[in-house]
Amino acid sequence: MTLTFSLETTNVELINNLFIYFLVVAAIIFFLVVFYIFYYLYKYNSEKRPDLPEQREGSVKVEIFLTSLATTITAVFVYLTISTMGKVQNIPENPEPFLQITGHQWWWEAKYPNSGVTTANQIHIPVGKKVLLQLNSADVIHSWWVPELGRKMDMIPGNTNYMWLYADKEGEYLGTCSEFCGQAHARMRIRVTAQNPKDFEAWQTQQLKPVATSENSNFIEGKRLFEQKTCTNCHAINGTPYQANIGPNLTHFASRKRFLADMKINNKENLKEWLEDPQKVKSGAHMPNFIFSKKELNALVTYIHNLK
Amino acid sequence: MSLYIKMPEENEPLPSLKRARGKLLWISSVDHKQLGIMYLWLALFFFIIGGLQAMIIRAQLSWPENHLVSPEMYSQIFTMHGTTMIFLVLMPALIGLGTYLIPLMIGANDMAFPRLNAFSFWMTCMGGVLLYFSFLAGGGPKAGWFNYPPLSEMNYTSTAGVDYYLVGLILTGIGSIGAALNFVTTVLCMRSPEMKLNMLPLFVWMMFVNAFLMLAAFPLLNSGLFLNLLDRQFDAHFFIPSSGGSALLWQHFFWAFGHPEVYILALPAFGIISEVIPVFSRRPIFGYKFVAASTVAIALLSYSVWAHHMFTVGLSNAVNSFFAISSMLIGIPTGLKVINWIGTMYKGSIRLTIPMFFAIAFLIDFTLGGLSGISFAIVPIDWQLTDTYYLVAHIHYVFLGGSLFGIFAGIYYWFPKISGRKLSKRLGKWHFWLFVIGFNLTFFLQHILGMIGMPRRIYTYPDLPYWKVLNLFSSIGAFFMFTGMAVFFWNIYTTLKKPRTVTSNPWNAWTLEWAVPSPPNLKNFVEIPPVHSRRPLWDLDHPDKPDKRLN
Amino acid sequence: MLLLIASEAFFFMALIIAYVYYRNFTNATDTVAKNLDVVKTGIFTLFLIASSFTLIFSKKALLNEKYVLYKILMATTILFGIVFIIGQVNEYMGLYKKQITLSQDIFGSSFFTLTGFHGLHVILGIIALSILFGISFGKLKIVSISAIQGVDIYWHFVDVVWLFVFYFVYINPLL
Amino acid sequence: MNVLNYFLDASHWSLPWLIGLGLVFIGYLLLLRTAILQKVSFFSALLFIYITIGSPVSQLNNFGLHSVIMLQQFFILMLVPVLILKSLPSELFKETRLASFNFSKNPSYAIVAFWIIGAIAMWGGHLLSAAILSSKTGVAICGIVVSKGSWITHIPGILIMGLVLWAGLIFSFPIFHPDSSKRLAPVASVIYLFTACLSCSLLGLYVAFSASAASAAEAVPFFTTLRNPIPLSVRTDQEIAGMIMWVPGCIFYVVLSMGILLRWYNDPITETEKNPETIKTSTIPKKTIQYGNTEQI
Repeated sequence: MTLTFSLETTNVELINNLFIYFLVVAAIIFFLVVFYIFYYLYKYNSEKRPDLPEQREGSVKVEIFLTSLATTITAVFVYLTISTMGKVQNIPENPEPFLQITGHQWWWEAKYPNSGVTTANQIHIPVGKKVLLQLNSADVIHSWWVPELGRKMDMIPGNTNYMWLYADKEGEYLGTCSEFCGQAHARMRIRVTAQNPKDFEAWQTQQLKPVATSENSNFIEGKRLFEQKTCTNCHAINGTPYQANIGPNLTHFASRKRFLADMKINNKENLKEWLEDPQKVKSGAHMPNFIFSKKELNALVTYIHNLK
Repeated sequence: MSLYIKMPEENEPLPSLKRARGKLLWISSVDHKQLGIMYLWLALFFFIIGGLQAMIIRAQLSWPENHLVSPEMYSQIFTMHGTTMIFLVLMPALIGLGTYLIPLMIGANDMAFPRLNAFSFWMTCMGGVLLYFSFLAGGGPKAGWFNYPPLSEMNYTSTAGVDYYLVGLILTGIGSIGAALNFVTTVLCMRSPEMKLNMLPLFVWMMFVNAFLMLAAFPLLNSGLFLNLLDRQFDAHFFIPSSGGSALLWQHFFWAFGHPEVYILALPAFGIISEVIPVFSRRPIFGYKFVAASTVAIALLSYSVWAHHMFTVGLSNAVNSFFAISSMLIGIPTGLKVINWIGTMYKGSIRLTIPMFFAIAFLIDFTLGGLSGISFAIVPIDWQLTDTYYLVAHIHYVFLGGSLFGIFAGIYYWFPKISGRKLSKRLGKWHFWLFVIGFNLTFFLQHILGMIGMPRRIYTYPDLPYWKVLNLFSSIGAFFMFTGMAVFFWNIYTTLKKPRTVTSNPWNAWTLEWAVPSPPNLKNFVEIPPVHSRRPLWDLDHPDKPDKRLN
Repeated sequence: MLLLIASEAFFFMALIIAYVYYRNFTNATDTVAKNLDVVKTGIFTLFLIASSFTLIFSKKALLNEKYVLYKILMATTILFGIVFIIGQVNEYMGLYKKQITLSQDIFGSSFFTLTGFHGLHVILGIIALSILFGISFGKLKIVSISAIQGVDIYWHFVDVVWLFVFYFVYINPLL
Repeated sequence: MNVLNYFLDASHWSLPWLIGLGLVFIGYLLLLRTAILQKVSFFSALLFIYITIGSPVSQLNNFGLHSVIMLQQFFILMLVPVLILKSLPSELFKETRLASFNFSKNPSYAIVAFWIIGAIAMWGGHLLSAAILSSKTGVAICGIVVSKGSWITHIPGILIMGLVLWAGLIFSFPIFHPDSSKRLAPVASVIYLFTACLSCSLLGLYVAFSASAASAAEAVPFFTTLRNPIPLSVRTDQEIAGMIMWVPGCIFYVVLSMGILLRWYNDPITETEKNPETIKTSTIPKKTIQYGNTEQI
């Protein structure tokens, strides 16, 4: 039972191949069924054959032949299924994940245990490297699925699941939570950025930088507000005493291209809109509505938007 | 010399509409025919509600970033759409047809337990009412029709909707168990004395097997529902992982019920098709014994396939492989049935009536649904495509293309028997074409939507390539179906206003229900024709070439 | 009746599976099992088993038209059932005193659900038996044997279920 | 030592058993006069017995593979008895006590007893073998721990196999009674098999799903060396074990049920031939249509 994983075939290709085999067989069966139905409808129509037909009870030979045919096809697919399964899902005995994803209502927490990077929603992986994902959930059942990167895997509270992730081309891959997880399920989308290893390293180094500081008065005011308005009860910022894990980690928030689980482009206007009334932007979100004044809002946005 | 056997008089008159006048007597009736009709009306009523919900869903999804209904409302609507259609439309419709027809088809005057029969109906009814009462009590259930915890637990869904869902389903579950008990006992004890168990008409045989499925499946659901209810109302911990429970156990319970449930809804439809196709091909069913035996095979196997709903929860490859094998195996008896139905048409003399139209639509669309079902047994494909619109398309091909087309065929086929009037063929054709074209338009496109990455149960979606146009066409298809249904209701309405003109056997069919007047009298059979084969009326009509004698 | 029992059997099977699942497949520590009094419950179990036998004999007595014997045995059966229920109530009280309730932890949940549902069935059985017993003072000959047979099967079923419950809840943790 | 080598190694194929079973087959051919199909089924029964006790598969037992035990149990308890009963001519049973049971007359106590013997063999045989395995290897099998080298080790495996085979024969007897008129009625035998199937499902599910808990407690490296020819992890091994008991077991019973039903549908009981004139009657009393005198629908 030695299972090797060759880098040439990705999970998606394996699954796609299998799907194409299936599709061909299914299409043939379907075509035959439809063909015979219409052929018989045409040929044995009562307008053409008004006489009472011969009352036959069927033929055992035909049944046995077709049953054995069906069994053979099934056996082939059982073999294909099991062999492909072994290739797609071969998790070692003591898995050491490259990336730990935790599903929250309704955002993704991503940790890179090797480098210690913690981020949210912005998921970067190196191209050409098979990385092991560890999937957990913090609240309800979610499901990780990036169609172009292969299979989905449920995130079940109390269970830990693993799967391989492999991207062979640089680019951004869109995915989504695919197990209903509450009101904003539709808004729980995934964007995986696959970078060449160099860029990925650069990104990691950037993420590991200490939290940004500034002498800008707005920034300082924003920081004060951030602490005073209990934002820190939910959001962590590395290098500060605030390490809550209820909302996304905001240490390098401004370096992310999008926020709210890929819902909005990360710019000042959208951030302002979000802070003004979270329910209006993403209905159901657990972020409370703080009712900030215009000034407070500006300060907070300046602060958060400088966390690079 | 009389060929007929006299039926004994009932020793105790039971309440029914025929015994006295007044609409109120419907409530107290225990006559199987009236209860069957009430089941059908119940199903039709909820079908309108569920259909309207479906229309809202499709309207909401017609284009990206649509804000017709709020996300919260949307969750309630799709949850209720699924629950209504499965538990309050398909189940009552099939149980209703069974209740109406089983005694007639086996030559009995009523069900074995008439009062239990009424009790089952009112339990189902009550369950439905409770489910919908939730909207008045602070919002409907909104955790999906399979109600996965922990989302369905108090911490995440605090409105009372889920509680109503749980209690409502427990009641309908009790109702279904009662009906199933009744079916089994009726078939075993009330048959015409000449009818042996291996001479049952296929519809009865399938309802009989189906009743065993229900007896074994619903308790599993009920216990799961009870546990969830205890969780919600008495702070138990069964499905709450943070305090020692297991979120997966619910899935095991639910799908150990849920997969047999698929066959509970499909088998009676198979039975209807197995009656309709032979009658309108004017040939006996091709391979009765294979059709009947494969039913039992499906029923037995359906208990060993549930984990294919759970391939993505992280079971090991070893477990998944075995479930994949058994799931694929169940395709063999099902495929065998399709082949037998097509074989029945071979060298027949096919009369293209509306029931036959629907039977053919059933054959084609159910084959498609079955094939896409096989793709879910192939684990890697399931990993990719489960919980997407591909799955949505698949279940609709099975439940609409399978069960509902079967029910339509059954309603058009037995409507003359039930009401004494034939439904209009012209309107029936309109209904058929609008519905079938709309159905295929709506759901075939959803296969593709699923493959390009659209997950199910989202209230809106970003404007990605192709998503918009496919969704729009899908919604247009839904509108076609809606119009088709309107035609259907109009057809029923106008037909019911006409006088009764139908003879006892308008289709030249050959099972016992066609030996009695349409509609049947309160006492079904004053006397029963002799039963020596599976087609007693055929033997009467064609004494020169009767079927092989089986008793 | 047999079918109803079969259906009920599935219901209990599911509950027992839930219990076994939590016991064996999760890593939570079992608080309930440690606090149960096996010997006492064992004695009450004997009462329940004995009631099954008395019921068998009472049925035989009825078939042989020994009405007095039938009544006595029936009364004993009902009495044994009630004793068992008292034992259960006693057990519950004890656990409540130790702060073990349905909502305390997962084993509290599954223990009370499982035994509670069983207790409910025993009570139903007692009611059914009492009705039969009550009728026997009137026009006994009309009590159809099928009614007796139904209740008979039901009562044995409840007993057998208890044996399983007893094994899984009380004995198994000791092994 | 990889899997292929292991199976090809001649020393793992037991010669005495091969000869012994060969002699049995020759004896069968010489002594009993049977149809070809019966010969084939007897031959395959012997083949399965050989696979179970004489082939390398049986040796795998020593490596602590739980799934192998299950495979053996499946063969011996379910498959072989049916094949044997099918292959023996009915005269052989004429004089035995077993044959005096007439299951078509529904002696419910006997049926229940036979069923229970089967179920006990299913659960007990498995527990006992697991315990023996555990005591041989000193590790927990399916949660059963027996200290290494305890007395239980000395129960010969062949004895257990024999008992299980006997129980299997008893269990399948009501359905495959050599005298077909004394068999259990078809529908009843489907229920008989279905309940057995339920019992083996429960066992299989228990074994399979308790695997995840077992694997947490076990140290892994030990096993890869212990289970040299087929290095399965404890968890996979146990899951496969449970699934073997469940899926092939059930499918086998389903196939049997199908066979029984298929024969049944086509089987015209000849008891009513006494009354053939009803077929000849050609007058069809057409009934007049009567409408219900009150509203319906």
